[in-house]
Amino acid sequence: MNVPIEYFVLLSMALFSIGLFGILTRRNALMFLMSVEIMVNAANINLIAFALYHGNLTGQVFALFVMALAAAEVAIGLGIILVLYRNFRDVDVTVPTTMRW
Amino acid sequence: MTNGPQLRLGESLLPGILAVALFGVMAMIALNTGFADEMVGFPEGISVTSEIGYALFDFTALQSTEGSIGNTEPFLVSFLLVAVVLDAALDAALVLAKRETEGKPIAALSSVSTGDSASTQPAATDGGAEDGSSRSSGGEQR
Amino acid sequence: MEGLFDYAPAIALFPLAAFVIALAFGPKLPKKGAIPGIVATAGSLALSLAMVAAVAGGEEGYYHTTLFTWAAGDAAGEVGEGIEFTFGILIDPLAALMLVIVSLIAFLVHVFSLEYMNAEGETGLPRYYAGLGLFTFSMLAFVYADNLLMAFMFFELVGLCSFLLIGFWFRTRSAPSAAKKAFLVTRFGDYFFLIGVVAIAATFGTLQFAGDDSFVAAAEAAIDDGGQLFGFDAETWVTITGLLVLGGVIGKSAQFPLHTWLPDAMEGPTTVSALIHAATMVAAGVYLVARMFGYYALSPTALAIIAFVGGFTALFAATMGVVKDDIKQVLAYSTISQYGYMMLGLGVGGYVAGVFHLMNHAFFKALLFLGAGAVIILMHHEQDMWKMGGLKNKAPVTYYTFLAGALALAGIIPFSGFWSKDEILYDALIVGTEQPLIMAAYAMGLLAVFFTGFYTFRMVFLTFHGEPRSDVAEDPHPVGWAVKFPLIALGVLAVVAGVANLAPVAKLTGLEIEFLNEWLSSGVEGTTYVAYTDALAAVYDTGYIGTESTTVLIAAGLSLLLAFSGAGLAWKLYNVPEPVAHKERLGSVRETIESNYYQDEYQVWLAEGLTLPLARAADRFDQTVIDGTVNGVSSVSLFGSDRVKRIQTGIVTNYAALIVTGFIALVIVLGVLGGWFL
Amino acid sequence: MTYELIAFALFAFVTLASALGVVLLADPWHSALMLGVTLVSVAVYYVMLAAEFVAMMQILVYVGGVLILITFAVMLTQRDDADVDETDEVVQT
Repeated sequence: MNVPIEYFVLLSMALFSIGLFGILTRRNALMFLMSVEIMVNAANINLIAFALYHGNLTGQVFALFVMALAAAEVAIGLGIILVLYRNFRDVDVTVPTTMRW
Repeated sequence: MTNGPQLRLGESLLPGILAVALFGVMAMIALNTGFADEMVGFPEGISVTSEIGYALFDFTALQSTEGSIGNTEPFLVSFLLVAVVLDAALDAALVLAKRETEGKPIAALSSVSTGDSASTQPAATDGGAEDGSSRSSGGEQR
Repeated sequence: MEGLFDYAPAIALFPLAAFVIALAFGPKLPKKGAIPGIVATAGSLALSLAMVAAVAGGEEGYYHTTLFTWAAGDAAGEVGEGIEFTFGILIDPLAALMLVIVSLIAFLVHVFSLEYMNAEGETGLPRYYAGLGLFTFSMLAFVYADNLLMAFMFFELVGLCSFLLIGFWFRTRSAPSAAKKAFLVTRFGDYFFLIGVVAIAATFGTLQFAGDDSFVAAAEAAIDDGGQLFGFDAETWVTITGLLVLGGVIGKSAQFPLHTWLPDAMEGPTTVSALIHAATMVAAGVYLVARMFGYYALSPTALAIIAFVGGFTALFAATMGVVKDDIKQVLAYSTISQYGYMMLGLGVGGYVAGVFHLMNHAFFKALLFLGAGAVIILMHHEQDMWKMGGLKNKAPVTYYTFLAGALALAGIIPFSGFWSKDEILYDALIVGTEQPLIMAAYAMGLLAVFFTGFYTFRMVFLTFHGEPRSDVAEDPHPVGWAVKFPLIALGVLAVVAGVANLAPVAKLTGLEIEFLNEWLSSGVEGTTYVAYTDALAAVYDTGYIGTESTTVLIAAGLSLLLAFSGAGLAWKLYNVPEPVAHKERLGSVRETIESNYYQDEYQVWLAEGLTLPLARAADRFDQTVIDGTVNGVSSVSLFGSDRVKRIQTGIVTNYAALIVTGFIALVIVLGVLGGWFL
Repeated sequence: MTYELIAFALFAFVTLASALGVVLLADPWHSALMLGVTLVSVAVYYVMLAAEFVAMMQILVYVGGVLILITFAVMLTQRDDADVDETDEVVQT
């Protein structure tokens, strides 16, 4: 393996920050969902890179779990978005502000 | 909807500075961390996929004993938990997605509208229209 | 005999049961609760006598047990470790003696009340008898308390009961005020007592009166060690704590300057006065000093202060008694004076003398008060002595018993008061020959004998001799057996009680007739007369004028001479058919004395001029600074939260931005601290 | 400078660019498509990191499941007032 691990770490950080960027700047709930997926993938890259780095399969197994949970999360998130849409006729997260002061 | 892709830029990108800042901080930390040059890697001649399978199902006897890959922890319990969570997520998604008409669930997915489809009302969460009529608005059907 | 001790708790529980019965069923009972009270106190008396017998006949000569531990901790005191708060019973010769006195007086007072209260058709009698029962219960429990904390609790209960009983006629104007005054003044003293209890507990880790783990023994050990307690020499600290406890004693036993409540306490029924003066409330203070005498014996300073306060109070109160017109007032001041004697006696190390006088005084003062009650019945509730006169022939029983009490009070040989008072004065004299301060106390006590004789017989002559000076005095109300029986019983005691300790006779003739000495010599090791004598040997030197015999004779002769001259002066001035007031001869002094030396005035002035502004200032401080701070904090919080809540916009993006900001800050802080940015 | 490093650089460029596309594109539908590109390119790293099974799962679960769900949602919630009547918002599935 010739690619140094720092590169993977930096790549995953960049990916994570991009996902975060999406969450911070977008108002569409769907974009939230996608940004979260990007962030989860960034974490997965880290896990798998370090799995190889340490010669241990735990990271890979964990990555599988994360994937499964991400799938679950998307299912739930989708349900929430649909309810949101049904109630507000919109998927803009700034519209539902009933839980404010 | 066949218009070409457009970038969405402008004022709303301002909070994104935070994300950039976070990347900067984390990158500084990562670059200042001394990683060892070579990776340990996996030994030759074993199947990583089977090893994952053994780990997931606690087949400790089958896990290769030679090489350094054998020290993977067993994950059966986690695996089962994840299975349960997935199941729960499936149910939850169904519950969230379905609508109720006066306490009676109607099919979450249906291709025909069950009432008059000329609804102009936004639907309410608990099903039914706000005026109390028993129509399930033919709004968004799936 | 030893098995009898198992019934000791019942001594106090009988009156408590009477209290409950009187409170619950009083209105339905034939005598409104008197019968249960009489039965209960009679039971207590019988048991107390049994205790005396058990103490006298038992192997150990005392009974000490812990009934109930209600708090035990590992908190260590300055000396000793593991404070335990218990209820226990300690019956040694002193306690047994006091139990008999208290239950006897309480019994007789209950009997007397049958006529004094019931026959008068008073209302609220169940309340009265309930109060008496509770009063007796508290005092008896106080007497056999085996530790200072239990003593303190029942001490307070005694104070509460006196409040209830003094204010019995709460619809009058003066009685509630007097009750309140008694309560507050004694509470002022008890405040110091409480601090003293806490200090002793914190210092020695034990509050037991007797035994190896008593605070007395611990204090003695600490003084022998020569160590420091709370930054003081051990002896200084013992003095300080002793004086704090003494604060409660001064309040309860009506010593100067906290005596002012006692004359006012006359507003209660006369029977209650008898109980308060003779056996319970006031006696509690002196009894406490006797109880922890070993502790005071460790501190010459505390002893000297006790003696001096006692001597001063004796004279001070006696002079005030001279000019009073109300028969009960005269008796009240005599009580203060007599308790001054007891304090003097205890202060100069005359443990036996003090206890002896406590006993004799209980008898003759109860007699005098019940006699005064009888006179008041005779006079249809008239208390002014100038309206009496000539009752001698119309009420012979009352007269002769009252006379016996008066002779005892004045200290005329051979009545009981003479023996104890003379012993106190003798003890004071032999110490006084070596210590000028004690000599001054002795001189005051001696001078008080003259005034005592004078006011006692002024009272007797004005009440019983001469011609009747009012219509009711000519035709007095008859009294029944319920009045006569207690009077006779106490009269006999007042005459013969002196036999208990004929110290002067013993010293002159060498006969072994100091029974009280021997009685108090047994008991728990360290609390006996012998132990105290040993302890005192280090404190006081004693000297004699010439030989011991001449000193005894001089002391007795002096006090007898003064008593007789006082009585004689009263005879000359008032034993005439138509006595007149001779107050004018006192001149300018009269005003001062009649106003009780302006004691009340200056205490009121202290309260209004000093305490009230202080309290106002404290209140203002509390209202502005403390409350201001609290309100300020809350308003800052309110204002701040009103602003901060606007963060909660309900927009998810903002929350995410906040989280990220926080995370960045956290990473930076951790990174800088952990050197991740090197 | 090996081939692997070159490949890594290329795919890193693809991943980051498409990820940026996801967050920057105005139309959610386009974003979803870019997300697909991202996910597939991430799978490449897994292969490079000796995690073929995980890479396979990535393709199957993410691209095959999650991405489909997301596009599903995008289409369900698509609102274009100019084209679609509010009352007749039947979305072609």
